[in-house]
Amino acid sequence: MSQHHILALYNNFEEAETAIAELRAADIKGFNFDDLTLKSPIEHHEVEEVLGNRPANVQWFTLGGALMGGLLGFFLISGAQANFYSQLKGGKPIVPLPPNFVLTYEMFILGGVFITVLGFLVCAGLPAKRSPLYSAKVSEDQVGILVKADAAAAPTLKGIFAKHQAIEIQEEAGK
Amino acid sequence: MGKDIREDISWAKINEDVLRSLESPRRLYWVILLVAMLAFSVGIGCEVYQYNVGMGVANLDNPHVWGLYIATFIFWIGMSHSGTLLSAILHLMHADWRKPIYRFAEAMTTFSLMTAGLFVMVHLGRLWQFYYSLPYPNERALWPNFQSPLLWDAMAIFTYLSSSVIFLFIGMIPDLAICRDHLHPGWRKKLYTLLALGWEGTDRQWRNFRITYLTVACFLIPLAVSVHSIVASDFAMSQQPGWHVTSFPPYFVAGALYSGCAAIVTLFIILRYVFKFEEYMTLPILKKTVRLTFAIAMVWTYLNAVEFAAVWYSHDQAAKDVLIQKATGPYAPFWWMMIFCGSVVPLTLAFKRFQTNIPVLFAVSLLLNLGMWLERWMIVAPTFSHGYYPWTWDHNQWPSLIQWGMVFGSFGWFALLFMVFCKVFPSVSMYEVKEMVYHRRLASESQAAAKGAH
Amino acid sequence: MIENNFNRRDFLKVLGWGGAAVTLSGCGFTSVQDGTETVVSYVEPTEYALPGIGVYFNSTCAQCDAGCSITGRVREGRALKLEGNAASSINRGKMCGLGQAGVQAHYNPDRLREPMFKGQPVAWDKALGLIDEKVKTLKGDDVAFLTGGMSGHVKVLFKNYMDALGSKNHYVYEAVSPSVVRAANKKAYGVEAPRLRLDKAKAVVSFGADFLGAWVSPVHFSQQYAQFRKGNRPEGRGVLVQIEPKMTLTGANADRWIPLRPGTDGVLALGIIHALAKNGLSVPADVAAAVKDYAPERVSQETGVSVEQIGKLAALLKTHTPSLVLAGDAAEGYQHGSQNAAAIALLNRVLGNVGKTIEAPANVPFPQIAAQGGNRAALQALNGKLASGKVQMLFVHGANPVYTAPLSLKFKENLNKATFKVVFAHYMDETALQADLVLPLDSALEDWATAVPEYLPEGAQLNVQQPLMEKLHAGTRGTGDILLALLKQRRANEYGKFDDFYAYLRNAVVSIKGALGGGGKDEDTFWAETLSEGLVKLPGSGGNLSSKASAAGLHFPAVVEDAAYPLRLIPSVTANMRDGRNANQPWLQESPDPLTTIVWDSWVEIHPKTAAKLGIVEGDIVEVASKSGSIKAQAYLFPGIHPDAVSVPLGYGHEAMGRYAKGVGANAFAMLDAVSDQETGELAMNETRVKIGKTGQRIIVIKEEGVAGGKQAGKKIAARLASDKVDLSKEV
Amino acid sequence: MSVSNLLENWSKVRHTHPVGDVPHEEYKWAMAIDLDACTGCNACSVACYAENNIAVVGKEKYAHGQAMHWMRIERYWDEDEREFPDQGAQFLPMMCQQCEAAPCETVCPVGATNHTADGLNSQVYNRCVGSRYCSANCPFKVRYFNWWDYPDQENAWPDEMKQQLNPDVTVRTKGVMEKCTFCVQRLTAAKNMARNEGRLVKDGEVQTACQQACPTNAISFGNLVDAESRVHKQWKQQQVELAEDAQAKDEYFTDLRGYRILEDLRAYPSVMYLERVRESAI
Repeated sequence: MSQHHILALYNNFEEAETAIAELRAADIKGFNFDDLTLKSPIEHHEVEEVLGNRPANVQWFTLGGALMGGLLGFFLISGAQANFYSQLKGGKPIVPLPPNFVLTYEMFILGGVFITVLGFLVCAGLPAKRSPLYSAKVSEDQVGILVKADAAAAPTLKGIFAKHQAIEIQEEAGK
Repeated sequence: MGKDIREDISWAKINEDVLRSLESPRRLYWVILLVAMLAFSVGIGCEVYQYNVGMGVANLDNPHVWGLYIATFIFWIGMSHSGTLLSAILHLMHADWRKPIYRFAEAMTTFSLMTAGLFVMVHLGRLWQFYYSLPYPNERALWPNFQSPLLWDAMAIFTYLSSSVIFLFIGMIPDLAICRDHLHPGWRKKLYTLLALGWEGTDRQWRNFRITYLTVACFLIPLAVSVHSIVASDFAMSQQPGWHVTSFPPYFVAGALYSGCAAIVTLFIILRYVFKFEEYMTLPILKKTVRLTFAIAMVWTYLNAVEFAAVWYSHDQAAKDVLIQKATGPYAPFWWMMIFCGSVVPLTLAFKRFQTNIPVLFAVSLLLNLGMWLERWMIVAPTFSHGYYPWTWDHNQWPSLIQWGMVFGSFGWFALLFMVFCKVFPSVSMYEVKEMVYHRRLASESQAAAKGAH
Repeated sequence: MIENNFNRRDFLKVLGWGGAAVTLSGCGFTSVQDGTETVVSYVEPTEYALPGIGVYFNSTCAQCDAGCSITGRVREGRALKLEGNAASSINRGKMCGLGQAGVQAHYNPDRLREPMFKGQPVAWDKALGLIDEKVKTLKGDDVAFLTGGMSGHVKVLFKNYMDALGSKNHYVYEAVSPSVVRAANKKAYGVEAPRLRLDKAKAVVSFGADFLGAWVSPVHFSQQYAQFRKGNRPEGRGVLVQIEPKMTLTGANADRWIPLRPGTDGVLALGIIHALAKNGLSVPADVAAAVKDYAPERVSQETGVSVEQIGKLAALLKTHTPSLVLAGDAAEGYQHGSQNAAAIALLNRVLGNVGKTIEAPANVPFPQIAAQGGNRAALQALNGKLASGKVQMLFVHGANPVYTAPLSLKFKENLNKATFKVVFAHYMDETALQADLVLPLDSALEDWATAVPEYLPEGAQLNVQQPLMEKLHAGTRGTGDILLALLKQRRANEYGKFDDFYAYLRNAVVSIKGALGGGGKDEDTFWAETLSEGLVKLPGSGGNLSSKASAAGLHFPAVVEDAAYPLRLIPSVTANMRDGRNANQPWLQESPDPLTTIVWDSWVEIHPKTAAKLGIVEGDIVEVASKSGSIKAQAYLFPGIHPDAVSVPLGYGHEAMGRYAKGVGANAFAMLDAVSDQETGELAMNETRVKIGKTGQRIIVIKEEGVAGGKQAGKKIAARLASDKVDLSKEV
Repeated sequence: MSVSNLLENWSKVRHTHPVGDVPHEEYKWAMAIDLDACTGCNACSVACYAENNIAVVGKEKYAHGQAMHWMRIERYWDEDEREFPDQGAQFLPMMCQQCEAAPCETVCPVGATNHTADGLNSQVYNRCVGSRYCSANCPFKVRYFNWWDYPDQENAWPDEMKQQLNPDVTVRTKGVMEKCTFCVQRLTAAKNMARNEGRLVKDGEVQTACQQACPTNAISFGNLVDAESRVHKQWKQQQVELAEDAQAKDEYFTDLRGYRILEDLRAYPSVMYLERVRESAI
């Protein structure tokens, strides 16, 4: 069964929201609600409620990254210092803890930030190729709803989009 | 008093206005760029000379081994803190007025850190061996000394700089996508296409974007505090009178935020004019920034007083001598100038009529930064001239033109980077301005609805 | 020490080939790639140049006349550092800064490298030929010799050459020398340089003798001083009182430094005798009669020393016996300098110090090699003779009279009345510039010589000066070699058998080995041991010493004020610069003067009170003008000087000599008035009166001292205890 | 640099060396300078120039405070405003105090200045990048920075004078810090010789250049661990403890005169000074 992509553009978020709500309520054969993507010029917090519980897992990367950075920092530094018998600092132990904690702290943050960003790229699927249907309008002021569905479901979907005053509906046959 | 950003401004116009800043600035832009390049070449020339001949050309001596390079290093590190303040702290506090101006503040953070890094380099006696201070694996198992606050500095600055660059970049991705979508084809479009990473504004992207942005912002705040605390540790961890002060870390952080805010006011005024951002960088925003600056100025003044009082009532005679020396010795004019610029001049900001008076604010912000630069110099130099060991007291040291040249050049380098950035990338965050006006409209509508219901 | 039973000439030849080649390598920043040096194979190392190992050779320091024995560290054929030779009774392994700088005299870049005739380089044969031609045309009396103090076999050759020429005109000149005290000693004790035993004295009262800094034999006296100060010696810690108008290094180390009015030393000495007699010390009747007019009140008025202080001094000297009273530069530099010295000798006699702390020096068994100390009167005598045109030809060695002669003597003009002037020189100094023929000398580290110091602290001692390394410059020659060549011109039959001065010296020393204590040894062993030791201790002692000091004829003129020139100039002899002959050694220029901490320049010491009166502050360029000349130098406000005096260091202000000396500071010799001590005819160094004026310029004084100006800001940095608060007896 | 090494030797690397719980075993070089014997003659300073290849900087650079004298003689006056300093001056030879807990060591970013096992504060010229933090943190200001390329300065070492340079001592290039080393080249040579003979260096076997020159024997130098050494006996007799920031003897009146400068900063200097004595009767 061939898949079709349909992009509907809306002038404002309220209209898009009602369209999504209807799509969610309607049980359309050949269309999985998870295949719906909202594209917007700004972030809408309300989207969570409308789209249902879609996961965001960046925080786990953060946790892992920060812990890894901290541990790496401490053991890298202390491990290096443990060989410092010829680089003694008078009045200080060979592995002094306070300075190492300072550096561990920095490494903790460094690891956290780097891995968070890595996590962001992974979770958000970036960098990515442009999706088949994209309108530059969504980076300006319009809200887009992109759905992927069986060809059979396409007319139904288009109907719903149109009902909610979609400015423009684009369709493309998927591969 | 000027108007704030219109709530009904069309989003397309926001795009159009901001994108215009990438095309045609006022003529002053080119003047600034030219002056910056000239200043930077002066700095380069001084460094080439110093590199070849030796640090002696800076007219430093034993024991007065640190001079303007370190003072200016702290100054630029301090400058960097305002970006984080605006982008991270105010972000967490949901202060939406930050949105039009945080981008350039964040850029300021990045570039002033890069400038600060240069000062560490030019300060080194053997610049060509600077990599000895990096922890790189080598066959001799030689590592830098992890106990040195200078190494903490290096580590903290590296972390801060890379995190700031990342933060700046991440926050700019949606705007880069706008640039990609709306600019004419050309090398810049290719650049934006590459940098936008294929951003489409999907719900998944936005969702993760929000968490990432928030997380990095959360990291940046303690990081920024730690960076300047560590710079303060360069001094506070030492044993020298005038440096060995417990209150130095918060004092440095306050000073950093202070000079950063003052610099934001300066750059705000310049950018507003040069890129015709009157509609976005509005006077109410300026007013808020100015009030923030005033508040921090008072915090700094207080911490200054705390430091003096702590020295004065301690039994540390050497530290007391240094303080007296600052107030009465050869550095006295600069020290009093610092007090004047840092604590007296900001009092003008308490007056409403000055809070939006652009010429006054421009002058005041420059004076504040002068005061803050002097503060750093007054931290570094007098301790050397009047340390523990009376025999080596040296009140005659005066920085050579080479040192001044490099300080001067650093402003050129900073301005160059900053101005080029503002021309190449949108210096006002378009998507956040949209968010701002969107949420304001929602708020005022719901307010109107509530009124209607009554 | 390495056993030196080898042929030294061969060793030097080896070094000449190897040493010069490796001299440049291994000093850190030159590299083989530079191609500036030849790689030397160490596959067959010589016994004496061990790669990487320093070997030590003993020699004698020639930086001043004290005659310290040194041990030079030599590595890869280069002399690197000089250290004291512990075997010498003079310096016992120790050295002063001046001596340390001896290597810089050797490696000095401004050394003369070839003979010069009227400004043009000439070959040695030609140069010596010129002398030969000239002396042939002259009578012996037309030829004069001006030399520094000398001793040993070089002195012998000099005398012999003079004999050969028939000249009796030998002027032995030292610009800075204790010549008046020397004469006074001769008068009082019968010897010029009696042994001074600080180590046995319980108290030392020094009238301006800077024995720790620049007087006679400072390294030796410093060691005695260390003994003297030891709390755990039987006599207890000694007390040092220094009486002088300008604080010297010794004054700075005294328990009490007493500034007295310049020139009144003798009055004070007699006043002390008067007070001692009052205190019950038995004083010979003639002395008591002579000092009866020197009641403390009068003495106090004349000297500026308080009555109380005079009483304290007398009390100290009475309880601390034996004591030692010294007369130094500050006491002798007056028209009545001899009187001052005599009064001080009288004080020693009254205190019974003679024979206890003032002992007879050892006899030098060979008077022809004994030291002949220079004096200032010699220059004046020569100057008179030059002025009258009686000197046709002049040889100058070990002196720089054009620099050290006061301008008022007009020495330079008179010198040019001589038609042929030969100067033996290390540098193109002021005198060499006036010479017709300049003969470049080997440095002290390249040359052979022997020396008998004038001041002999224990037994007599013959010091050997031997080369530590091969010559740096092919065109220089040793003094001995030049003299030998000159002697061969005149007395070929006598000296022809010696190839060089080394051969002569070896022969001369070995031939008297019996008298030198080497009777039982064969010649080679004796010679090798002598070189290895660097000195030979001569048997024999000095015998007893008694004082002939008398009170007769002591008379002190009233101090005459001169309203036009209200201040007294005290030219100071500093440990670094002395008479300026070592001014081209940068270590000495950069070594701060101990008291003012000034480097690389002259200065004028003024008491802050005087300065305030004249409106002078530190760094003002002031003009110090005497009747005979003037200098300009920076003012330094110095509390350790009498308000009626100013002091300028000697040795600066060279107009030639080399890159480190030329143009540094001002020459204080030039402005001295030509006033002499009435008895000895010695130039009275402290008799010059000056006035001071500001020039309006002001500079920052370049000195080691910082803005704290010698204050410790309440910190315990250089701490001090009163002697009654400390128990020294148990110290290690 | 392995973690297992760190964990295995954890207690060892947590020792506070050397003033804490690990005393010096074989050597601890230390000095005692008797200010009563010191006459301020500068011989030590010049000897130091000769031994350690110290550059002569010349008048102009001296004026700029760029002199390199590792050992400087300080001259102090009494501060009671008398008309004349009639009790003389106070001289103090000041050089690197080789502190046991040296403030300079901890702050060097590259670890160019370290503590050696024999208690010296070492300076590794090759490692130094010239941040000058060590000098900034030195209470005594006895560290000297190569502001210029002295070997190439016109009159520091003309070609002839280069031949005087001690091959055992590095000639420092521009941009590195230097300071008194206690003549470490001599110490190393002496220790090697002793080790070859299977023993420790005996007292008097090695002398620093300044000690060797000092005409009044004011400077004694040796191994503080060696109970036979003069320096050990002096420290002991004066009741100065190396690892104390205030000496027990100072709490009550004593007639001893050993002290260390700026002791309360807890740098634990290795140089003990003996107070100058002035006769109270005159």
